[in-house]
Amino acid sequence: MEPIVQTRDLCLSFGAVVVADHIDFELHTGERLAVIGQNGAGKTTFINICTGFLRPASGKVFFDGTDVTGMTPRRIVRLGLGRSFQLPQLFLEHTVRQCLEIAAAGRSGKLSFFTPLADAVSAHEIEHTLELVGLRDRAHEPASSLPEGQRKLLDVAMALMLDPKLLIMDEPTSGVASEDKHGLMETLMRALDERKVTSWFVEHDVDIVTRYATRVAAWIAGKVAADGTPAEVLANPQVKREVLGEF
Amino acid sequence: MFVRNLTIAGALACLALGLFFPWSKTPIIVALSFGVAALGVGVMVRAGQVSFGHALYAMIGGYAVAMLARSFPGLDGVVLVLGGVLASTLVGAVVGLFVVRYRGIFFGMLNLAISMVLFSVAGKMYQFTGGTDGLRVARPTMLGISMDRTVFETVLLVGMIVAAVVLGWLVQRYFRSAAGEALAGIKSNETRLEYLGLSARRILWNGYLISAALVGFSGAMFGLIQGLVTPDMGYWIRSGEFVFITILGGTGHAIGAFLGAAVFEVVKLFAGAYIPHAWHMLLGGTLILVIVVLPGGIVGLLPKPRTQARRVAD
Amino acid sequence: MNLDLLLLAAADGFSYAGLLFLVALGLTLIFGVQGILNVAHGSLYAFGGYTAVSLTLWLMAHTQASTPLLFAALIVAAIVAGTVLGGVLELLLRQVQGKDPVLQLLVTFGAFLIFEDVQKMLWGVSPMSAGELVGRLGTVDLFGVTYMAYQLLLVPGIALVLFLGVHYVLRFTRLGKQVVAVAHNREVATALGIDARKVGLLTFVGAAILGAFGGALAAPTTTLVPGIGADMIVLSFAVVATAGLGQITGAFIAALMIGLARSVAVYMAPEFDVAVPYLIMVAVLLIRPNGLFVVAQARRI
Amino acid sequence: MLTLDNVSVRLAGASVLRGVTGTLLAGTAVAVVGHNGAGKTTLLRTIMGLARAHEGRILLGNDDLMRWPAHRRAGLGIGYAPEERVIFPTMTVLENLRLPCEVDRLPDTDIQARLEMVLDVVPQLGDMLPRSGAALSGGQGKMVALGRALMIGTRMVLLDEPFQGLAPVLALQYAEALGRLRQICPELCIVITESNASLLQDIPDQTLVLARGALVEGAH
Amino acid sequence: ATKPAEMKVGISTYTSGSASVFGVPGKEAAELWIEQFNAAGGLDGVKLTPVFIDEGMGSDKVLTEYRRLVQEQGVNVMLSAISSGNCNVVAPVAEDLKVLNILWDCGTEKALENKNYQYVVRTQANAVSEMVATVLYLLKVNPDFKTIAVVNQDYAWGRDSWEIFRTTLQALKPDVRVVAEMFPKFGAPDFSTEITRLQALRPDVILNTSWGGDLDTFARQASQRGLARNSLLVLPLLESSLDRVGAVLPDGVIAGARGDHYYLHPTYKDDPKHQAFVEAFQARTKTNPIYPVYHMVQALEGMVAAYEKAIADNNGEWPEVEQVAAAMKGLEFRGLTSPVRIREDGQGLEDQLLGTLKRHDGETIPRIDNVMVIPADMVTTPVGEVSAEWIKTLTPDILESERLTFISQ
Ligand SMILES: Nc1ncnc2c1ncn2[C@@H]1O[C@H](COP(=O)(O)OP(=O)(O)OP(=O)(O)O)[C@@H](O)[C@H]1O
Ligand SMILES: Nc1ncnc2c1ncn2[C@@H]1O[C@H](COP(=O)(O)OP(=O)(O)OP(=O)(O)O)[C@@H](O)[C@H]1O
Ligand SMILES: CC(C)C[C@H](N)C(=O)O
Ligand SMILES: [Mg+2]
Ligand SMILES: [Mg+2]
Repeated sequence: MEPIVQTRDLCLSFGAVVVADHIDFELHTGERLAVIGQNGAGKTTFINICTGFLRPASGKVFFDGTDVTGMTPRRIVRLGLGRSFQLPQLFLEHTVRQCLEIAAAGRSGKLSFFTPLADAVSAHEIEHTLELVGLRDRAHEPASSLPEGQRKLLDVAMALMLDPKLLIMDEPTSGVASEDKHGLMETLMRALDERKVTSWFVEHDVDIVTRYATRVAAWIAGKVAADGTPAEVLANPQVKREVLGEF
Repeated sequence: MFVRNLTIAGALACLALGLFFPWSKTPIIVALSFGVAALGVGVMVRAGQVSFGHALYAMIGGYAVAMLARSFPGLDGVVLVLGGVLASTLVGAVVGLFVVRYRGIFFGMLNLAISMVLFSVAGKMYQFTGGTDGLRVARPTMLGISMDRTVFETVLLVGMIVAAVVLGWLVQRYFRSAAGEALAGIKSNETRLEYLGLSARRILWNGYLISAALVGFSGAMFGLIQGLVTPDMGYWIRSGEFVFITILGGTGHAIGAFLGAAVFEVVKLFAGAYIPHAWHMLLGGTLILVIVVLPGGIVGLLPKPRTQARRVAD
Repeated sequence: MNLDLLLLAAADGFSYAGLLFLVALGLTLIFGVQGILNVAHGSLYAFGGYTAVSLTLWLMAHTQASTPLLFAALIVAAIVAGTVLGGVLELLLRQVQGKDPVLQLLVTFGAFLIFEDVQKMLWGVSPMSAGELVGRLGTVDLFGVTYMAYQLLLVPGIALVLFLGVHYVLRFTRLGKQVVAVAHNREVATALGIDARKVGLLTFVGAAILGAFGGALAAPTTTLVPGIGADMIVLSFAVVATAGLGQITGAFIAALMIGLARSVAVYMAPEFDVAVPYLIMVAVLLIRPNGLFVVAQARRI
Repeated sequence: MLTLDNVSVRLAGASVLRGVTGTLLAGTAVAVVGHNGAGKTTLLRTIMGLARAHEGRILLGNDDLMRWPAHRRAGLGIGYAPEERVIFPTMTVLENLRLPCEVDRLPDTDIQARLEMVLDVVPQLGDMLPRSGAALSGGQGKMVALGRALMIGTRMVLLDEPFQGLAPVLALQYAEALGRLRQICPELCIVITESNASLLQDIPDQTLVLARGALVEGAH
Repeated sequence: ATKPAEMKVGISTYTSGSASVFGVPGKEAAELWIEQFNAAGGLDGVKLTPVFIDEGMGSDKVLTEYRRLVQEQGVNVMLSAISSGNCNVVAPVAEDLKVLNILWDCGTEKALENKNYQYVVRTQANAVSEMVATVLYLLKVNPDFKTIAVVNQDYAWGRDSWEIFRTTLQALKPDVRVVAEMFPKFGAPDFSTEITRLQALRPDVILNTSWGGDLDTFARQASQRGLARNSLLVLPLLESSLDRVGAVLPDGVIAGARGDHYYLHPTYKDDPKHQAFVEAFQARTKTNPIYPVYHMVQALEGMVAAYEKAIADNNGEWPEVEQVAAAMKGLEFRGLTSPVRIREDGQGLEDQLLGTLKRHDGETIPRIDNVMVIPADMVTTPVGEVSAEWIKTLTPDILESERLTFISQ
């Protein structure tokens, strides 16, 4: 079957730092990809390129069969992409609930100028998502008042509201209390399965990777150094040395 | 609820004042038109963008009225005002396409620059615009009825009050609607809007249209009641006054614009009466004071609706 | 229009650009270091001018008013006006430090309104001028056209000197380096031991003096009336925005462009001479959204 | 050397550090690890006085740092290399290095001496000195930032995520530099933050793990 | 109507901005004259109180203030305005508010021409008389020049006066070439670029009808840069700036006074009424009266004359404002210089004085010498005709008229 994301010979560097070094990469529908790699290896940047936030210096990006190279994130999102961020991107001046409502209202692409926001979206759907990420009791607080961990959750939840074909999560659990991490991943993954969403998440935490990923790719200095089943990749000597820091 | 009562009270007060002191009709209409202008500027402020050139649209609204009245004598007042609104909206649509690509200081400066261009051209194109002397607006018929001065002023007053209330209400609806909240989203996070599949520029452009239309309307009314339009209507200081009123009133709620305008006028009258040569000073002082003590503007003092629960540190 | 007319226009353009640059320079410095767009900067121009006139008139009345003395008066006027107003502004702005830049900008707008009236109270509302110095410096002939040496040589000369001067200071002196550091990254500068507040105050007053000096230099050739401040500030906004906020060399180039374009316009399209600076600004920003001399960098997410 | 006593910081309503307590000894290298957003940078910024702690004390030796304004703390011998390098582009590398000392009004001879020392620690800087601060790669930037921190940091240096964005080879060089540093200035206290502990390998003598702004006991 | 205790007279003039050097003397004149008038018993026993509006605030603020005076303060005689722009604005409003408005200084003929207003009159000449007279004088003293350039303020007066001047010139001397038309903005603080351009063009004649601070600045900068060396300066309003800038101006510049107003007026300088007021004014302000002073007095004298006529017609009763307005038409009265007659269309007929600067031995300020007083009827559009058309009917033989004679001091 054809890949939902595919890149051909993707290159980009910031000044001297090469962040994407001739990357050919494919992600298939139904996969659960975990991306690991050192800080600054280019994981986030690769996501930024694939989602249209950055233009590649050279190379092509395909999403769900269409060439999206150089498209704005907006248009790629319209094709069925959802993304959460390493540094949460929230409407800090809105309440948690409003953040989700805006996301839901935006889904149709048309925003009403008259109907109050709350009436423009399905309350039930909002409730359900709030429940899912456990933000129900903070629904009416401004997003700015959330601690980092919950900001992350809200960030993911907003992406989820779009019910995308593919959900990319940049370090969804970083900043989330280690004891809640697994619970969160459980619910997230269940939700994704229900909705048949392909997922791709960046993660530094090895046991989360082993537990939830069907496939792992290791980034080193702008290259995909290893790609395969968790077992293979985590066993790869270069990965051991340069990413996991074991010997 | 509170806001509704406040609105009703305000409207009645304006009406009563106008009827008992006929000379106050004109000032009240002018004040309300400033309120509507501030409403327009407020739309941009919701998106975190402050325009130092919006008086441009008041000027366009005014000149449109004057030029229409001149080239088609006998055109009805209502038509003239609509013409003014249309003109400013069209210009807003075009200029908007360009300025919505900019943010913050540059957004402000660009609007300023564009307004200054038209301001100075209006002052120079003597044949068409009457130069710095401006253009007269002969009193038109209203809804087909031609009326003498006092009646005309009363009609305009009532019209203006109604318009102010309706527009205020509509804009408030807009603020609370999906489009309005998304507009506010531009202030805090455009990247997220993009990743929700929404175009920040498109949203801002819509807002820009609305604000241009509102300011244009205020200009048209101003021109009608004054019977005169001049380039000063579009000078940057006037834009500054609009921003001033907006911030004074606060953008938390549409009514802020009118509260701001009220305070603005009162301060001006007071200064005019007691310290005639220092009214700028008083205004400036008020502005600074408000910014320092209540950054949310006057509406910050109104009782908060539930959704704006105070922020809690976790 | 033929070449020597162009040269003549240029000659006027230079002296105009000179004044414009001095004001814009102050404005852009303040923005660079404090991140504030100072609307009240126009008042500095006005106060500088009025102070200069008062001082000149006083000297003429009470001394022989030798030419150097008259010139010194301009500088003194600038320093006095700049220090006083600059100081007041800085104090006001402390109240809103770290707040939304828009609010900061509005505070300066408030200050501007206040200064307008103070100015009227101090110097009244009828036109003032003190052209003595201009006469003293005599005239220069260029293509059979008589110019005042003051406008043709002195003003542009001073502007150039100050441009180079400011460059030198920022580049090579300890204070200069601190200013640059603070402008580039206030926080890290502090971590390196720089007192950002003090540096801020110094630049602010320095910039204020520059603005006032612009006014003082203009005083002998122009007639001062209420409102010149307001006209000047929007112009220098155009210069600063065209240049790219915080760009000194940029401001210099932009001031030249605008100064020349404007005086050429007086020959070719008099209707547009007032509009020209803003047209240039809009045109430039269309092509380079952050101004001539600034490159945008991507936001990190 | 440096004592943190129940330090808590709140930024824009979010509490970022919660009752951080600990002692950093002279002559040791301390790693502060934790995920993105854990509060590492904030901890360093608090020590530098760039973020205000709303409770707790920070003692340098035994005088209270809190009493010193941020810009005086460098003078006390604390060097800081920020996460995003911040090399001043309009100055040469040399000027960048000298800046903190000049601000501190050190006599030129001392500055020279320190410069020598820094070049011993980070020889790569040697041929960069005349280059413009704008013309540095991310990795080189990190190197310069380290050097600049060492110029003024006679008692301790705070390095925020020095390895982030460093290509492995540079990371290696950087690690070596730190090794040399420890030999040349045995008394120095080095604090390194890193969101990926494994990169530090054997450098630290002590590791503080931050999670959501609080210290977690023991390394993971 | 019932006789009021006091009568407020609204007066608009420039008390701020660059034009205030011109407007303030007008204000002082009003205060002085009204003091004297009240002291002498007032208007049928009613004392006058002036209320001033500052035209420097800009047209729309003037209008607001104008309305306030009439509607709130109940003023029903207004003397307004100096600026033609403002006249065009207030005239219709006055008609609308039903107040008597005396255009006391503004020049544009458009304010009245074919408007047949009931409440609006002008107690002095208009731009047509003033400009045609200027052309006549120019051609008398300097019959053969080839090129002319103009620098006028960019508003009604500057534009209209040039329009009239140009058409007149075409009628009387078609071969003159216009080499530059410049309209710097009203109140411009600096004319360097304009002057440079003029010097490059070297026209034989340079016309500048500006006034107030603008004229001061232009005159100063022009003479500093020796503009008069290659071109003949024609400044129809110079009389109003003469004491301020005369010192720097060379002899030979052509000066006018919008009307036959000059404190050294050859025929009136010894006239007792004129002399008395001039002295009183000098004593009060330490300056010589300039023509806005004369226009102000003319307006007040006219108003009073009309009131007295109306009271008489109203057999002693205090008149309605309509009656006063009616009395204004056809009124004949005298200010400080030649008598003025107000035509049935409300336009005043006022002679025009022009001359050439000449220093009398040892004086630093030149005098207006080689004076010619041009009779109003020769240079004013007849009632009902359109000025633009009427001017075209002028022919060069008007220059031969023996009524155009020079008087020297
Ligand atoms: N100015 C600020 N206002 C509000 N919150 C802030 C501010 N600065 C930092 N934070 C929050 O404080 C938390 C700690 O930030 P900090 O930069 O110290 O984390 P960190 O451990 O350095 O992360 P990284 O590994 O990405 O450098 C983060 O959640 C961040 O969002
Ligand atoms: N907008 C930018 N401008 C300049 N350099 C950048 C930019 N964005 C990222 N970089 C650099 O590119 C490199 C890769 O950054 P990226 O965020 O992709 O790393 P990462 O793999 O996501 O690391 P982490 O695990 O810390 O998230 C880093 O060195 C970073 O400093
Ligand atoms: C002072 C006068 C020359 C004013 C001029 N008459 C005008 O109409 O504006
Ligand atoms: Mg990342
Ligand atoms: Mg950090």
